[in-house]
Amino acid sequence: MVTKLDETELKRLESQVEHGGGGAWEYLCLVRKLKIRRSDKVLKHGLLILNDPKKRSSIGDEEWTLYEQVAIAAMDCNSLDTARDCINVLSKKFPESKRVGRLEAMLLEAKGCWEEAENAYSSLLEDNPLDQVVHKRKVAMAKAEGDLLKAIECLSKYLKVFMADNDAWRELAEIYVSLQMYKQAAFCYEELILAQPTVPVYHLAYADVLYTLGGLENIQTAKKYYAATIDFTGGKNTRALYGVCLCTAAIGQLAKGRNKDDKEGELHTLAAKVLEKDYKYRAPDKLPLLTSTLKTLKLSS
Amino acid sequence: MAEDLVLDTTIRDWVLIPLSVVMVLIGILRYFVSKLIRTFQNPDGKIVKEGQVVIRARNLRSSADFIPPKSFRARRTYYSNEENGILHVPKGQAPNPQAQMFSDPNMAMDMMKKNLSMIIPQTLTFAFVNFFFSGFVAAKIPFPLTQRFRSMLQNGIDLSTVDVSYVSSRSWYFLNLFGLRGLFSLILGEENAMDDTQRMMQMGGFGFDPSKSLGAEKDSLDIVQHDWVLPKFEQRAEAVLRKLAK
Amino acid sequence: MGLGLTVGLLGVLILSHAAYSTIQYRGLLKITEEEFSGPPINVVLELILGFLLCMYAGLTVPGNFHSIHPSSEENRIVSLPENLDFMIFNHRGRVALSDSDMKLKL
Amino acid sequence: MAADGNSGVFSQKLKGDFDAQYINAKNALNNSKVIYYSRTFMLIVGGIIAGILGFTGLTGFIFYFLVFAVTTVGLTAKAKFSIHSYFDGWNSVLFDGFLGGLMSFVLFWTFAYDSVHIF
Repeated sequence: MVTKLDETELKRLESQVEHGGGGAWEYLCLVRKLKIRRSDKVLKHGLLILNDPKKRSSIGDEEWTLYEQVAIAAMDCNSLDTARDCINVLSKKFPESKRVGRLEAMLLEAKGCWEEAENAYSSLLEDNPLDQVVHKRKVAMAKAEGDLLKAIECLSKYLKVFMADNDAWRELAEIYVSLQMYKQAAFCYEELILAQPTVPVYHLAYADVLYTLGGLENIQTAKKYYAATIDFTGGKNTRALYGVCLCTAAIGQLAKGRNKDDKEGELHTLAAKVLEKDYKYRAPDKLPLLTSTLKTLKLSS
Repeated sequence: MAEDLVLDTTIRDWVLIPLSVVMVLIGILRYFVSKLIRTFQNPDGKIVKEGQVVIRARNLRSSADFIPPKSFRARRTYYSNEENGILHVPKGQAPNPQAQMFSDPNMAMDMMKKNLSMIIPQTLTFAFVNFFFSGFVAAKIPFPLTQRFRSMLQNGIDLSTVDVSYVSSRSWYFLNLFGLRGLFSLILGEENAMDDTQRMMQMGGFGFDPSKSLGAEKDSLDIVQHDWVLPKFEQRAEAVLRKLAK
Repeated sequence: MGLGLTVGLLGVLILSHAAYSTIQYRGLLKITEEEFSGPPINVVLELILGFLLCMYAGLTVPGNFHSIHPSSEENRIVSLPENLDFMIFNHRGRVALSDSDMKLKL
Repeated sequence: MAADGNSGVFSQKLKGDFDAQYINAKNALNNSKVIYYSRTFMLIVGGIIAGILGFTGLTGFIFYFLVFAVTTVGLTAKAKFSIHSYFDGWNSVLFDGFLGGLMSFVLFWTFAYDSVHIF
């Protein structure tokens, strides 16, 4: 979970490192801790540390973690030679290590040798059939090949065993969304909400999926989840504010002619007000756009 | 305080202080040794799966109110229906943990290690203390105590005329054993907070039986009352936004 | 952190010095055969100073409190971590990023 | 890895209708740990001081309460006097570690007292 605090810290360190200040190692640690994908920067600054013997020895045993991090970043940046070098260093230090074996297989994957990578992963799984990372890599490989159905199949199989793995549920939800299978995606998001009920992002994603599914009941539910997002973010999430407005408009349309008596509440007018205020403060030139949008939704006062 | 004992200062320099320092050092040493012999074994696939099922079911139970009623009911059926719910354990199939323990040498080995890592240092320390520091009146508790505490505080010296608040060196060892926990948690971090009594409890509960926890989880899931909280969030959000809009 | 620890260490040192000087003082009393009525004033001052230093250390070293409200500014979750376990390399960066000129020196 | 993701944020519900509190359990745990460390350290130091000053009997226990209270005030000041944004009630700030701290206090009190006074 990346919180506002983490984000500010990351931005501060990033600009400091980019402008030649120190703190590269702290930056790399933070990136690793937050699991952020900044491969180009990790590659650049990680190599600067690894190539400087003095800096390298100052981080002690963490050196090997850094080699791994840089290797993966290098694969992500398509500098396969660098990745190769890093893995060589690691396998010299840790021969027979499963973790290095995983890196080797990932390198094959980055090269695009799908079959060889597949074989490598399979042999790793034979040694340890409960290796979660390898299972996940297989899913990712299916995804990289473009075979999303196979990815779903693999992932479902994985989730049958490791059913408390939130990352996997999230991945499955995202794949389903990309295939427009919203009902299934909704199930995955429900699972995530159950596991971490105070994370607003899951509420938001669930609401999005429900809104997309359509239908009066779903949209009413979606509005509730947008409301939950607003509550958990202290009203700072613009998407949730828009969501409430859109839902109200959609409910108004769908419920036309039907029972008018259920009370509307004033959530949407409040949301519109907050949106206007926010735009006035942060992007005054976009304000006319917002007011016209709200007008078409018949929400503007 | 009329009958104050006069104690030699060398007792302080050669018993009280060394004994306390030795206790602290042994505590630290034990921490690192137990860290070294801790093993990471690959658990059995079935146990992993059942553990994960329990976690997921627990999540469902604790935050059931966050998902719509329909989704909750579907999930509950999935977990706990009588035919093929994943929490449902068919009768008679539950493995006997004792038998399992004997069939799996690793488990017994692990238990032995745990046992040994606790008992051996304990015995060694005690023998060490007994050998070097036995038979002294080493300390005095700065507050009065009743006669009942005599056997606790003056273990190792048989003098019934000495005031109860005087402490023998062996009893000082025991006091240290229990009282230094706070200091250890400061210098070793919270991992050490698990003290001996807890470890003993854990030992009693070895042979963790997943099917039992599955059954327990099923029972508590069956009685969960679902009360969807999301409608309340509309009001909460209104309150939040009203504050912002001001 | 470093500052807090140093201060705490200093505090503990001062306390042990206070203990040592009290021991000396008691030895002196024993020779002059007077009753102990209380530690000398400089020991008391030392103790107060040591206590204050330790208090500073004890309050700063263990770390800061974090807000427990999910909506507070520091806890507000702005994004999820990238799902790096499922990272794929078959992306457009493959074409866009030229092979970087930096190499690992061996 | 799966378990990692789980230990993150749980919610705790206090059964109240509208004011139900949802808290970030990870941070709450961190806060109570901070309290525990501060308190243990302060009580150990307090024990040493009580021993050096030569307190016996009731005076020592009164001193214990005093140190406990001073630490509590210090912690409250550290929380900028807004307890409710860091803890779910006054309980943990006021009483956590009362007995465990007593153990440490008495041990160090005895130790310092013995080293300084009885020989």
